[in-house]
Amino acid sequence: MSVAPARASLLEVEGLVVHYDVRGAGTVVRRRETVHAVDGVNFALGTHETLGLVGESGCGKSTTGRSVLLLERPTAGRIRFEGRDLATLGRRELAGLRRRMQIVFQDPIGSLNPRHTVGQLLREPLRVHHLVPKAQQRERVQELLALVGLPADAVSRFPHEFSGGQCQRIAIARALAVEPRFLVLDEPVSALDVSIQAQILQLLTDLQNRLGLAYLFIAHDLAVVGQMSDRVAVMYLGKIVEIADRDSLYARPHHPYTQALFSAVPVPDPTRRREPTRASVTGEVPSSLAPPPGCRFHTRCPLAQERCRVEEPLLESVGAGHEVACHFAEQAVRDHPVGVSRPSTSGSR
Amino acid sequence: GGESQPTQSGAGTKNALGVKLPAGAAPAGDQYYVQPFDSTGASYKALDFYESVYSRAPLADQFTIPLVRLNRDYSIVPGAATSWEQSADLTSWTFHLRKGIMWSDGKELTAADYVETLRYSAEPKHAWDFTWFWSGVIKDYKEAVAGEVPANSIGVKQGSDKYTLVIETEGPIAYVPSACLYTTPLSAAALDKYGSGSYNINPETCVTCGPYTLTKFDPTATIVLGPNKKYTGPFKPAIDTLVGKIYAGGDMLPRFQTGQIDQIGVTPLNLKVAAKNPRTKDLHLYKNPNDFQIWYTFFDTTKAPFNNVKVRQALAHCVDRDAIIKSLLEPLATPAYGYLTPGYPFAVEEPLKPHTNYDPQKAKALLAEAGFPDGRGFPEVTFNWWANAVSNTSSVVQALTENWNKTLGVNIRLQEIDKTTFYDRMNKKPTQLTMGFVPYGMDYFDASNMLSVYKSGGRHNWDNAEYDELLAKGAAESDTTKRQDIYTQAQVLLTQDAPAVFIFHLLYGYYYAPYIKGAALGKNADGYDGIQWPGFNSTSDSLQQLHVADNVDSWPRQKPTDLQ
Amino acid sequence: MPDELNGAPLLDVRDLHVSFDLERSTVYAVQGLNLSVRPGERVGVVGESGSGKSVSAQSIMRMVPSPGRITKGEIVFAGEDVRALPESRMRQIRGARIGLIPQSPMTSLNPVLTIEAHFQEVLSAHLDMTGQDSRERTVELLRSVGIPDPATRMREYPHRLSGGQLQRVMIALAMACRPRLLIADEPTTALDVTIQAQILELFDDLVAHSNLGAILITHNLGIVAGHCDRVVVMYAGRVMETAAVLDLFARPAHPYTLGLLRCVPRLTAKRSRVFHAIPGLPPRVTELVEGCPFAPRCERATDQCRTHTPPLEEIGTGHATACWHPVAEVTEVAR
Amino acid sequence: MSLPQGSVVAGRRPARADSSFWHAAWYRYRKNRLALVSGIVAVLILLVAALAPLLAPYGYAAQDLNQSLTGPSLDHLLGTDQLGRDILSRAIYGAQTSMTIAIGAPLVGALIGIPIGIASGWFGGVADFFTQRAFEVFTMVPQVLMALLLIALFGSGVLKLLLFLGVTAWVGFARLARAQYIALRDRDFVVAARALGVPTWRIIFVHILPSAVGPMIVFFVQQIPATIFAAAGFSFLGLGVQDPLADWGKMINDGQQYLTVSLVVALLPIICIALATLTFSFAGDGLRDALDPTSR
Amino acid sequence: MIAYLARRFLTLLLVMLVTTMLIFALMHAVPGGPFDQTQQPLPAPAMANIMRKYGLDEPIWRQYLNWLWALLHGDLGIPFEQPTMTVAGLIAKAWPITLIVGACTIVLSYVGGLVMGCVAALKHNTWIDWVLTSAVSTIGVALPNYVVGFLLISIFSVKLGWLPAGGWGRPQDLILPVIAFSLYPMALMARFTRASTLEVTYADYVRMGRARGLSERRITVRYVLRTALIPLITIMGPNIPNILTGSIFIEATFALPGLGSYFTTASLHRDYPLILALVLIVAVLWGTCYILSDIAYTIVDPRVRLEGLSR
Ligand SMILES: Nc1ncnc2c1ncn2[C@@H]1O[C@H](COP(=O)(O)OP(=O)(O)OP(=O)(O)O)[C@@H](O)[C@H]1O
Ligand SMILES: Nc1ncnc2c1ncn2[C@@H]1O[C@H](COP(=O)(O)OP(=O)(O)OP(=O)(O)O)[C@@H](O)[C@H]1O
Ligand SMILES: [Mg+2]
Ligand SMILES: [Mg+2]
Repeated sequence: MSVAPARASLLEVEGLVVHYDVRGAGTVVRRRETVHAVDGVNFALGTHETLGLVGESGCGKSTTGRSVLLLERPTAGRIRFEGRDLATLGRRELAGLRRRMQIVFQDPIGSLNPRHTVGQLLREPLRVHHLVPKAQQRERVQELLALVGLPADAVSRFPHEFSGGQCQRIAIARALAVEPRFLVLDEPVSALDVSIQAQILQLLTDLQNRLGLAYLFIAHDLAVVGQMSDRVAVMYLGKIVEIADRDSLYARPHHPYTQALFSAVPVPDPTRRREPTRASVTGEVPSSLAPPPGCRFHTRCPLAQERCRVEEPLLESVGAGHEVACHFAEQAVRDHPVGVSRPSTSGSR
Repeated sequence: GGESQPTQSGAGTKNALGVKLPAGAAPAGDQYYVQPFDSTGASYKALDFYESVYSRAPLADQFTIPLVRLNRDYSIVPGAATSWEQSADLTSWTFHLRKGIMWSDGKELTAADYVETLRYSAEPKHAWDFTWFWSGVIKDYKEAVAGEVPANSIGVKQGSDKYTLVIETEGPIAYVPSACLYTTPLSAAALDKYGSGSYNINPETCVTCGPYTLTKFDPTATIVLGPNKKYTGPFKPAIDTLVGKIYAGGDMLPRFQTGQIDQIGVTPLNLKVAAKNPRTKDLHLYKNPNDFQIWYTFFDTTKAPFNNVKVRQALAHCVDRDAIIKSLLEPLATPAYGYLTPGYPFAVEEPLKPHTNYDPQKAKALLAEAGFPDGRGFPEVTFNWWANAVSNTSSVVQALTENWNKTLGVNIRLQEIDKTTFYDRMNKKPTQLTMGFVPYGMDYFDASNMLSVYKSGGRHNWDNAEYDELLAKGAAESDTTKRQDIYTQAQVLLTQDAPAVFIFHLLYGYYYAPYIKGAALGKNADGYDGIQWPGFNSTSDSLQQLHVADNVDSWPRQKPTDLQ
Repeated sequence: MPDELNGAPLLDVRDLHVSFDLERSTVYAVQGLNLSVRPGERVGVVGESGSGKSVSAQSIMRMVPSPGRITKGEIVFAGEDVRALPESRMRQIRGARIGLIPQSPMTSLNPVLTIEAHFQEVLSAHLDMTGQDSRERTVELLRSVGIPDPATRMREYPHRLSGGQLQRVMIALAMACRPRLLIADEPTTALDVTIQAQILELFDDLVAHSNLGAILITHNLGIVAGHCDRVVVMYAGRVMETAAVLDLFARPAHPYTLGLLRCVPRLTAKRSRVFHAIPGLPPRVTELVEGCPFAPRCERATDQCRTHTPPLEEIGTGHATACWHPVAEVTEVAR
Repeated sequence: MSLPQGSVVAGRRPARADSSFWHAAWYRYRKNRLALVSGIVAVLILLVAALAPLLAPYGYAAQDLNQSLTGPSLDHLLGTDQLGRDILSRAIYGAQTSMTIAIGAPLVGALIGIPIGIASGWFGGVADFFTQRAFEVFTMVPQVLMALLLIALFGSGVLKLLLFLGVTAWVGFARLARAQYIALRDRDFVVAARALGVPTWRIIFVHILPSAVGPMIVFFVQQIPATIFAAAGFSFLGLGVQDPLADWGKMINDGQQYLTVSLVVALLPIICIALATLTFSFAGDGLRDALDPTSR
Repeated sequence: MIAYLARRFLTLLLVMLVTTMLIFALMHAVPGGPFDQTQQPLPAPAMANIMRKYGLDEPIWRQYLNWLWALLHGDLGIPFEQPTMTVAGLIAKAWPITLIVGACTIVLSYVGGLVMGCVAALKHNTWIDWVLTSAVSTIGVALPNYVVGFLLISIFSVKLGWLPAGGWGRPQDLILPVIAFSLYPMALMARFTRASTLEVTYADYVRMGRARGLSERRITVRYVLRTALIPLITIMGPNIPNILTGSIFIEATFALPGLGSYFTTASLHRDYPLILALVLIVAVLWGTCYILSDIAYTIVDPRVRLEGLSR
């Protein structure tokens, strides 16, 4: 599959920074500290396109997703949606905007109000945006339920009466109720079982095909992301370390961290047991309270040099639509070509 | 703690004051007397009348001797003064003091002590709280209080020698000797040394010329007076130690029943409870009128509907005193038809009854005459009261109100308020209460005292020239029968015009632990028993007539920790 | 490891039934589990959420929470009949002879005790080890699971450690008394892939070096493929299939196993945007039904499947399945 | 395209067309036998309170001084008090007064406190700082002093007492509401509502309130006996319910000393309060559970 | 720590300043003054003398400033109720009594309630649970402490003669008041303990503790109780100032010369200096308890940081 030609951008994010002020650790003595949740993120997304966002837990994926919808106030940066800078919008315009961009959360049950029935949950967006006259709301709710493959009698039940997969369907139905053009999918399947996961992913794919939605697809399962995305961005500690078209990235991951991610994915094939490789990283993710200077990955990077400790690498193009932030990207690919859909092994056997 | 049950008798032995204990008395070590005091609503600032009257702590007025004292029949008997006479022009009184009464600091009690004390009382800086008592009595006293003349120019002087005291009066005033019950002097020397009378609340600086001296002063818990071993005076008691237990409220009865206190003033409810207890059920109940307290309902006679005398009379005739007393107060009250309790000087009862007897028909008729037939058109009136357990006020006012409302069809609503607010609003000029339930007790044993409450410009706003005139006449009259006549007229007038409805005269009920014995508890001329007003202190002779007997039976007397 | 077992399995579970008596219904969480573990063997238990994996593990330690109870079956651990043991003996087994690594390390440590205190507790309870001894052993254990600077880190409270570190602590804690059987109940679900890989490597090392028997509960087939010797596939409280790992992936016999394998997204697969899913949902296990529990979702189901419960039957060496119509060939598995 | 049809999770009850949160809550409440019985008794108490004039054999003030403190008889089923008033009637009228205050005052407190607490919990920042200081100021002002002033200014009566106790009870509600909203405001379902563009007021009241209301109900129920005794405490100081109106707390005050004289006078109001406390707290617990769809 | 304490202290000061101003205005607005007499109102000149003597003739703001100034010099004034003592002296004398009774009450009621709540939770859904939670805690809540006090005295003092009917100074004087005072907090404590214990009984880490073969006793004490304590600190902590300032009912009934009564009587007597001092006491106690329970919280629950995350 080739890279889709660059379409008119639906969403552009430039230099997004989100910091949280927290009171520092320590039982009684504390200083004010700052969590560098997102630290300068750029990407763009067109209609009918999916951008996958991967990275370890806590690297700022959700924060990115939320701030794109202005659910978190960005500390800095510009977000343009349909060509308009969100920061300039008034309250009313913002409310209108919510009709066109929606989010599906990681925790399917937690994102549904436990005290509301499914009927109430799905009517809520209709009511808030006056989308459908009252008389037809019930009908529309049924439509939505059918759309995500839920039975009609679900309306009178509460979220906890459903399984995780069903809750995720409800959440998706609710997001779709406002007929958005853009959906942030914040780890929509991480909490689900493989068999259910496939159902949801299929649903999302079908919906995109039918409705032409754009997705910001957040996950950390590279296999899933590989199936869903047109482009993929890899985040580490609040920064995008690599962003590329899906095939390019999967064929030739440049950043040592991306490589580590690939080699850590368990392969459901006992015949292909992985030998411990140099690319499997050790150590823990540093705290986002005090990100390391220079390259943020240098504390765990097998290639780290003195330069990495002091100089922060910037995203640089290494090929068509493929950008990496690593001083030794070339060397990394040369030494350790870990890509998974290399031409030699790609395709089914 | 622990129970002490003396086995041997103390008869014939001497106590710490050197008094030979009478037959049947307990040993000297048990000659103490524990009295309870409720400190709620009180402020304990002094132990001396002339330091403060309303903020006197329990067991006050034991350190000095007034000019005159009262016996249990309320008769004036010599105190520090052995005799007294009015001057020929009736403008002054002369008192002759006993010789040889010594202060504990070694000085002798003389006229100077009285003079300095009274001058001190008039001093504006001292801000004594009882100045009204001598105002208009002692010459120039009022002016001194207002700061118009120096305090030492008031009409109290040493007479021909240091044992003679002269009190010059504003005019001819007959009752000065009675009033002189309130002459418990401070020591002139101590006053000079300490600048105020509070030297007496410190055991170290206490100067006394009475049989007791201060051993402990803790106004939040206990006050103890021990024997004044230097006492040279004539009034030596068998009980040489007094303990005042101070309680911030709470039920006194269990304290009495468990032997923590030797005496208790009972409420009507206490009696009912005590009757169920094997220890107290057969105990003799002592009763006396003490300060002759009258409980009455007053009206704001300047405002409708109570500016109409017929309305007031209607209410007055609609009080079933007998029923109220029988079920709520018995035996601690007698029905009141007038201001003065029978037994109080010049009190009458029969002439008043026709004007205020229980007669619902008449009451209804009067109300109709007043323009409110069956209560129609009668405005809603608030009847204010404050709670008092001794007079069972909450029940009494409810009984009154219900009867008025039911019989007369009027609309009287009860409102309880706290005592301070109550009096603040009642005493405002003009008063802020249309109707309220209050007591009044005497300050001194003469009709002029109690009756003056209804003088124009007095406590209430009932202004009646005729009444004022009668009182003025009565005060100046020294002939007893004539005075009686005048005061009878005044009482009839007061009851008839009904600025107040008089409900009951309070009788104070006391239990004494069975080992408290002595003549002081016996019946007086009026048939009342128990320690009579003014109580167990230097202004009364009951002091010498009480002792602790050894027949403690099974009573669990607990010696206070302070004495152990 | 001294082998007083004489070749018998370390753990042998036969026909285990566990049910929960709720107010208005009964949950038949485990309906005839057969499982055996030999020393040095890693047995993977897979199955969807709710298929009875955790309850099985709890039964082995005799820790089924009330109102659950073991209604039938036999659990023999190191020659002892677990169901018949007195509680005091059971306490000696738990923690000392069977170690448990739970799913969520964050909620599985007492938040008000330091890491060290947790170790102290177990060491003194089972090995009578106190004071300096216990401290040294704790340091040693923590070092062995790769906690840097263990002597200071052990004074920390659980919330001060990252998820990966906590899971290492949990492993060290499970290993503290040198157990013979290690049960890991979804030990990495809460963790990142990179950390997950580290933890699983650690797990492999431990089993290899200490000749432990291990049960690895998961629903990630990738993990099973990489870290187990044998697999038990559970569905609705029953064993659907059990086989050596290579066997199972090469020749899945049960349609459910097959379906499960097809569901797993593969990193190496081309982007097809078609997701294989097993249609429908797992059944509620609130009633005992005759017939194969997978039948309603199975495209191969026949009437026989719906009315008669298939027994678990050997179809090859160490390969058994409970299916009337086992899958014969492997063409369908997409690799 | 084939969307997999999820089979319905086997429900605990047959689905009704479109039952709401409240329907479901009522259903769950009915299932809780203890709560149901308590609820019925609680309603009975309230009914007795409301219908006191119809139920009581005598008026609350009707007295007969000649029948003071009689034991139970046919005329007076539970006997009479000191003023010869029928105790049963007074207990019945007492229900009216006590329930009015005990429910009214927390209600007023809740109406004042909950919005303030919500505001400070939801908005935080400066508003929160000042409301918290306000809580503190309020806890430090002696109640008696306030009561004295208010009664001097406005007089006393059931309604005024109710208002006064309510006004002083707001702090508890505000604290509780604040804590609840702080705990809930960052939950995913709230963020989800924001993402949908749900207006703030609707998030606060429609989305969060149902989750926050449980502890408030329990607190409310706890306030019932507390309020009765607070009112009784004021009666002790003469600042409470005015005679001759009957009120349980006041009846306890008046009756406690009669324990040895007339057991009924002392015990009846205590029994009434205990019963009310018990039933209301069970009913409250049941209500809290019923309002939580996830509870079993 | 220092910074935290300083901040708390400063806000406390602010609150105290506002509160005392408010109190000043309030108490002067209440009708009646400290020196009003009941029998007869004092004549104006006499009253004027008294007001001048106590500085009550000055405008209120002046009086406030005077008071504040004196306070800064450590002078709380003279209580009108006990003019022979200083306010500070009165408090120094009365408060220890209240504190002792309060401390015993806290120990008895908290420990008793804790045990009861725990037992109830551990015997969840048995008759023991029912008796402990419903019966005992309802009685505790439905019986006001003055009724309890009256009952205790009637039985143990008057009837049986075992214990004193009030008083202060001997150890046995403590028994009845503490019991009477404890009942209500004990009932509350039992309720809360039960609830929070039940909550943690089923927590993951408790199950894990069992899975490590720890004894039930250890589980109960170190796992269940320790964590169950955490919510209790926030719930029962704020109750401590109430208990440590005593109760007029308990003190009156048991003749304890403590501080509790003054909270009521000072208002009833318009004892301005005392009212203000008591308000200060409450404020300081409150502030201290708040800080202490915050700190206790961080000690018992190492996860907690003071003031948490701010957003
Ligand atoms: N409200 C907040 N206050 C303070 N810190 C926060 C807040 N929300 C997130 N963070 C921190 O910001 C960082 C990024 O968080 P984020 O939730 O975006 O990560 P994530 O990549 O989505 O992780 P996960 O995969 O676990 O969902 C983390 O370190 C997190 O602790
Ligand atoms: N305490 C309990 N009370 C009632 N039912 C329970 C209880 N614990 C487990 N169950 C039920 O037993 C069945 C098996 O649960 P179990 O926890 O073993 O599933 P699992 O396979 O471990 O799932 P997961 O992958 O979600 O952990 C489920 O249907 C569950 O609802
Ligand atoms: Mg996230
Ligand atoms: Mg599980």
